[in-house]
Amino acid sequence: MLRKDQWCKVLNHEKMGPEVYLICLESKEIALGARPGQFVMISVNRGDSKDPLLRRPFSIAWTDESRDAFYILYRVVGRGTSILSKIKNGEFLKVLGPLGNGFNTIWDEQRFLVGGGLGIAPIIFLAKKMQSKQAPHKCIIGIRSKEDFPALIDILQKDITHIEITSEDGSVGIKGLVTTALESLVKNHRNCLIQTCGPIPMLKAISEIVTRYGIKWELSLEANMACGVGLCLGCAFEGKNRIVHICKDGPVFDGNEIFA
Amino acid sequence: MLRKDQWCKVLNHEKMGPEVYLICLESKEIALGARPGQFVMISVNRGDSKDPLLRRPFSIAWTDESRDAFYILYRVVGRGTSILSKIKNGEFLKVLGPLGNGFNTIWDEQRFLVGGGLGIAPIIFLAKKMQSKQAPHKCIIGIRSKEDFPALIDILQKDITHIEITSEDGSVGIKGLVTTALESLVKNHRNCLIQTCGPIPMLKAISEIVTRYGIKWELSLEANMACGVGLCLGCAFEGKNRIVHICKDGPVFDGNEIFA
Amino acid sequence: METKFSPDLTTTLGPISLKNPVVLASGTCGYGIELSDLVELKALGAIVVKGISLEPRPGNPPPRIIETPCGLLNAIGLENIGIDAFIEKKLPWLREQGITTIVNILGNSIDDYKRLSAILDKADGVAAIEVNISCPNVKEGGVSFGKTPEGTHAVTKAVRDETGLPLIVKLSPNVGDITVIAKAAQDAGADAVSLVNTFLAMAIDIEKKRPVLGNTFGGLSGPAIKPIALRMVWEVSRAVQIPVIGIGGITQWQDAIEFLMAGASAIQIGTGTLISPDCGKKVVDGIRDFLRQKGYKRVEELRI
Amino acid sequence: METKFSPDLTTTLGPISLKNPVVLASGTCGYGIELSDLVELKALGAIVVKGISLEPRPGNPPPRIIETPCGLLNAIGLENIGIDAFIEKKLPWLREQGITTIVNILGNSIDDYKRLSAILDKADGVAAIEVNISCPNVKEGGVSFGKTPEGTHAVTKAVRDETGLPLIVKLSPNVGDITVIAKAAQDAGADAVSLVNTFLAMAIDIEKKRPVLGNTFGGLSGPAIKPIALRMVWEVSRAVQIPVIGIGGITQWQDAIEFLMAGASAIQIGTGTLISPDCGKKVVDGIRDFLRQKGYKRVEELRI
Ligand SMILES: Cc1cc2nc3c(=O)[nH]c(=O)nc-3n(C[C@H](O)[C@H](O)[C@H](O)COP(=O)(O)OP(=O)(O)OC[C@H]3O[C@@H](n4cnc5c(N)ncnc54)[C@H](O)[C@@H]3O)c2cc1C
Ligand SMILES: Cc1cc2nc3c(=O)[nH]c(=O)nc-3n(C[C@H](O)[C@H](O)[C@H](O)COP(=O)(O)OP(=O)(O)OC[C@H]3O[C@@H](n4cnc5c(N)ncnc54)[C@H](O)[C@@H]3O)c2cc1C
Ligand SMILES: Cc1cc2nc3c(=O)[nH]c(=O)nc-3n(C[C@H](O)[C@H](O)[C@H](O)COP(=O)(O)O)c2cc1C
Ligand SMILES: Cc1cc2nc3c(=O)[nH]c(=O)nc-3n(C[C@H](O)[C@H](O)[C@H](O)COP(=O)(O)O)c2cc1C
Ligand code: FES
Ligand code: FES
Repeated sequence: MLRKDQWCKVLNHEKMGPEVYLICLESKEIALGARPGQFVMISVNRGDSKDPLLRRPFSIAWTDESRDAFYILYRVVGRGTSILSKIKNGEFLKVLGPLGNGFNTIWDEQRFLVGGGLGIAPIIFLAKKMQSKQAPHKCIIGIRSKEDFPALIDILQKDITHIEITSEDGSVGIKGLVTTALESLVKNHRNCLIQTCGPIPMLKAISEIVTRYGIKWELSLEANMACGVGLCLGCAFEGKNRIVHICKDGPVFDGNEIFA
Repeated sequence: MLRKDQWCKVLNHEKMGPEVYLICLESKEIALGARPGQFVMISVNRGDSKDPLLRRPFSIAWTDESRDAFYILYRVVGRGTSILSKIKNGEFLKVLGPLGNGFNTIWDEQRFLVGGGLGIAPIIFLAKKMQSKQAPHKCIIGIRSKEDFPALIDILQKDITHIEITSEDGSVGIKGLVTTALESLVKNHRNCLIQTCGPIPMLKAISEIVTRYGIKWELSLEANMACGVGLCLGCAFEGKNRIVHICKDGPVFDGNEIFA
Repeated sequence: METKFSPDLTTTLGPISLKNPVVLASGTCGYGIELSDLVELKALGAIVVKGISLEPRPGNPPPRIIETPCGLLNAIGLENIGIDAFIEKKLPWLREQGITTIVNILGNSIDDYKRLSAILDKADGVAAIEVNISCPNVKEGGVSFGKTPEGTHAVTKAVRDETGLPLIVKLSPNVGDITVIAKAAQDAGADAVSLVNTFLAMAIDIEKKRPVLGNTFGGLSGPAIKPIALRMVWEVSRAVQIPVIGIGGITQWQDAIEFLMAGASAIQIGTGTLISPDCGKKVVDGIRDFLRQKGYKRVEELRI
Repeated sequence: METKFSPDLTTTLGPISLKNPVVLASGTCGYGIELSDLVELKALGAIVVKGISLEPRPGNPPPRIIETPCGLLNAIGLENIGIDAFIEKKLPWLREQGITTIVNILGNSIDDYKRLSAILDKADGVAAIEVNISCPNVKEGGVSFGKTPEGTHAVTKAVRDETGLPLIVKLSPNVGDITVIAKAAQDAGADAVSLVNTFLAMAIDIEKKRPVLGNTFGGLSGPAIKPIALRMVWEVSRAVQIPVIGIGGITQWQDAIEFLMAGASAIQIGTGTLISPDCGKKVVDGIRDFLRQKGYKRVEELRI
């Protein structure tokens, strides 16, 4: 494994929307070694503060090998992300990673990459990888509204070729849910692979689609984590037949192992 | 009382030496209302962090009425001051103050203002006040070395007219201890008032001088504080005959009430 | 989308009714007057004044406080001006201001508690007595009663016999099973229990190679202890029939909601006020907004 | 100015000697192998593997962890692979690596503890057994023994009768007087006591109006508990003659020095490793530097 605990310099930190930020961190190892779907554990506390105590897990949103850099896309939801959002360029963050297994990247048929909300982060990484490998794929992003992160939508529309966006309020792309868009696409591509990350209700809706059409799928899960490396057994998730540990068995799982 | 809990904007924050900083904060109330010897309680924690938990007490080093601003001079000694030292211009700090009693400012005879180490902060304020009132005074500052805060020494030598500096290593002013300089001055001014702030060993040395010559003196004390406003009774100090509470009975005391 | 009604914040603690469930804890709001220019004390449910003994007490030698991770360690040692000075010099002001005042009392013996209660019973302006049998910062008396159900029962009963004033017994967390102690207080006639007092703890100065506090041990308070205090409040609320006042690490309204959900009828704020004098006021506002936003009409609907 | 000698970091825990006093705590370093690419485990005094029971255990339903102010609340529920799988799949690797391995055991009955000890007694590569009678996260067994001196004595004696392996008893802080429990372990033949395990605590999700953890209660660890743990270590060190291993909130070398000054012969790091895998290594370095700088030749000279 390539994982390592290191201080990474903040190369860039930008607001993408009212509560969403994109941060670019320097690390040769992660830029070169990370796979789509992997994550890092970031220590957000400043100075000698011991609160917040735990590191925060974030998916690698994409890498930039030319700058020895990787990106994290995050939403401010609590104390940790709020402190993170105040970090300035040139400061350093302690980063443990890359962690976890990552998505399957050796599938030859059509794949559909489905991201919902901030679950789009690892999906973007995967889409960029597939694009550079010229593998057959389509990236479908479902958001609430373009207003949530207008700057990011602009980046995505520029950088990701095979992208389709759905928004609940119709402010960008097709109005509606990502699963509706997905279903109309997979109908004609049963021998495809769906790879997805997003909120649980979205995953459950996709599970119905895959069951209906008998499609293979992979999903990425979240759980509260203390260590991110398999020490504490805190990141348990109740799969269909067994409890899985998201940080070491995942975060990417065969969808059929998780949902019925 | 004028005290108030308010968010103060950082107008300027500069390094004075390897571990010493001068921070300028905006507050009309404190700029206009603070007396030399008073202090503020500053909340240093960032974002929603609860650690460090308590505010930190700092003397008001001087005020600038023209900018509605006051200054704090501090040394990085632990977690709180280390976090404080990273605050940038334009950020805000929660400040409770002005607190405490302050030095006597209505004495007509000669006064000697003695500051040791970072205890010079309230002494500078007092010296500036006396200077503007054209009250007879002399300010004597004892430091270890000019290297501790070269930039500050330059400011003091420019701004304070009646100043004498002693340094233990001779790097600025007279080589030696502040108390030696003080003794040679007070010998001829027994009807004077000494007003002082600095480390306990310095205060004890001064107490010997005042006893020898029968001189009046006031000193400013420090103690760990939780509230700074008389609620917790945590800032107790064992005076000669009674326990005093530094935040509400002080921080300035009649020297003879504290030391024999 | 929000419903714009005004929730009812009143809460009852057995015989007393408070205008809202937010109370300032003993030892962290002085005798009230120290805070009066910084916050409007009448906006709070009540305040509990610094623990009072029969005679004035000088308290412990300094240092008395030290910060710990998310916590405050104190060994004030119950410094106070004594019951007579309190009644003469502090109580009249509190009464005039219309501040609901709960008096926290501490003795070395059952007899001390009896005498203190008898005196307060005759005083004017005392909303309730909070019996402190749980302060870890004094060597004799006090805390030892709170360690056993028998001691708790004895002190509570002694006070109950002396006074008809509403009676709150304040429990120590430094016990194996706090529900047993709470039941003893209930059985002896307490109208309510408040918990927790501070956790016995210490810090060492590694440069000086000796305990930081003059008293070696101190009591730990603040956010650090909140999860333990909350568990104890949850347990006690399910073990007794009398109202429970939740205390321990409340510094923001969300903390207060947790305690009210756990089963507390009111909460006390200690360390929170030391850090920010207006903490109590903000917690009241936060509770009101939360109730309104969620459509709860009364505080007690929060209970799980 | 600094003396440039190399202080002796070895420490003895009764029958075992460790190369330094820094040990990784049970449940926070997996079975060792999970950490092996991140830290050099051999640089530590020892590691205590995740608590092992006779049968594999699935652990508690999620969520299992939540952060609290300066603390970590966990209800893992002693998920583990069971003693047979441990001996077959995990122990050989630890032995080959030359890692001093302490095995933490947990049972539902005295008989479970007996059988676990008998099995470990025959296994190769076990430096000591740590008997966990103090985990707050399982409903039956375990913790109830640790609540009383009688229970503690019974479990300790049962294990002592089965094995000549060095025997450490791990104490719960959720008791009224921890010295009584420590003495019971000593009297029943423990070679050392380790303390503390986690504090029984909880958190409430105010949006969902229910406890955060799947198990309602969990165990609190991390810097928040350090001052209480330190006080308990201070007390127990003065109450028993056997060595004490200090645990609770150690995340930096200064914390370790505090525990060693309080009377501990060694310390364990739990949550600290979860936050930073190299925490233990840094603590070892920090202790060495501190001893050197202060001119102490041996760890035990730190004791107050
Ligand atoms: C593998 C993985 C990848 C993730 N990738 C991203 C990403 O790319 N972008 C992004 O915005 N978020 C991502 N998350 C979620 C992110 O970790 C949380 O939003 C973040 O930890 C919240 O921290 P906080 O302090 O602001 O919130 P608080 O609610 O204050 O946090 C309290 C505690 O709960 C934990 N927590 C809260 N929400 C979550 C959550 N959804 N998942 C896991 N732990 C949580 C925190 O880590 C912390 O320990 C990911 C989570 C996991 C497990
Ligand atoms: C009335 C008063 C005026 C002061 N004025 C100044 C000033 O002008 N400039 C300056 O540099 N320092 C001043 N100090 C000291 C300053 O408060 C401490 O240096 C500061 O609190 C250290 O915080 P820390 O978190 O960096 O240190 P830590 O050691 O990490 O702090 C731990 C705890 O101890 C307390 N503490 C540590 N040292 C002191 C101390 N010397 N006095 C009081 N509490 C302490 C902290 O407030 C905190 O609660 C003053 C203290 C008092 C009481
Ligand atoms: C400085 C200080 C002094 C205290 N004095 C008393 C007291 O006199 N009587 C008492 O019953 N509790 C006293 N306490 C305990 C508090 O009332 C409260 O129970 C405890 O601090 C926990 O609440 P908190 O975490 O909100 O501070 C004191 C606490 C502190 C911090
Ligand atoms: C996630 C987690 C799992 C734990 N599992 C065990 C265990 O299996 N057996 C045990 O004796 N203690 C267990 N503990 C307790 C720790 O070993 C340690 O006693 C406690 O966490 C206090 O130390 P700390 O503050 O350094 O974490 C666990 C603690 C945590 C945080
Ligand atoms: S987060 Fe610790 S095991 Fe997964
Ligand atoms: S610091 Fe609280 S009374 Fe002085």
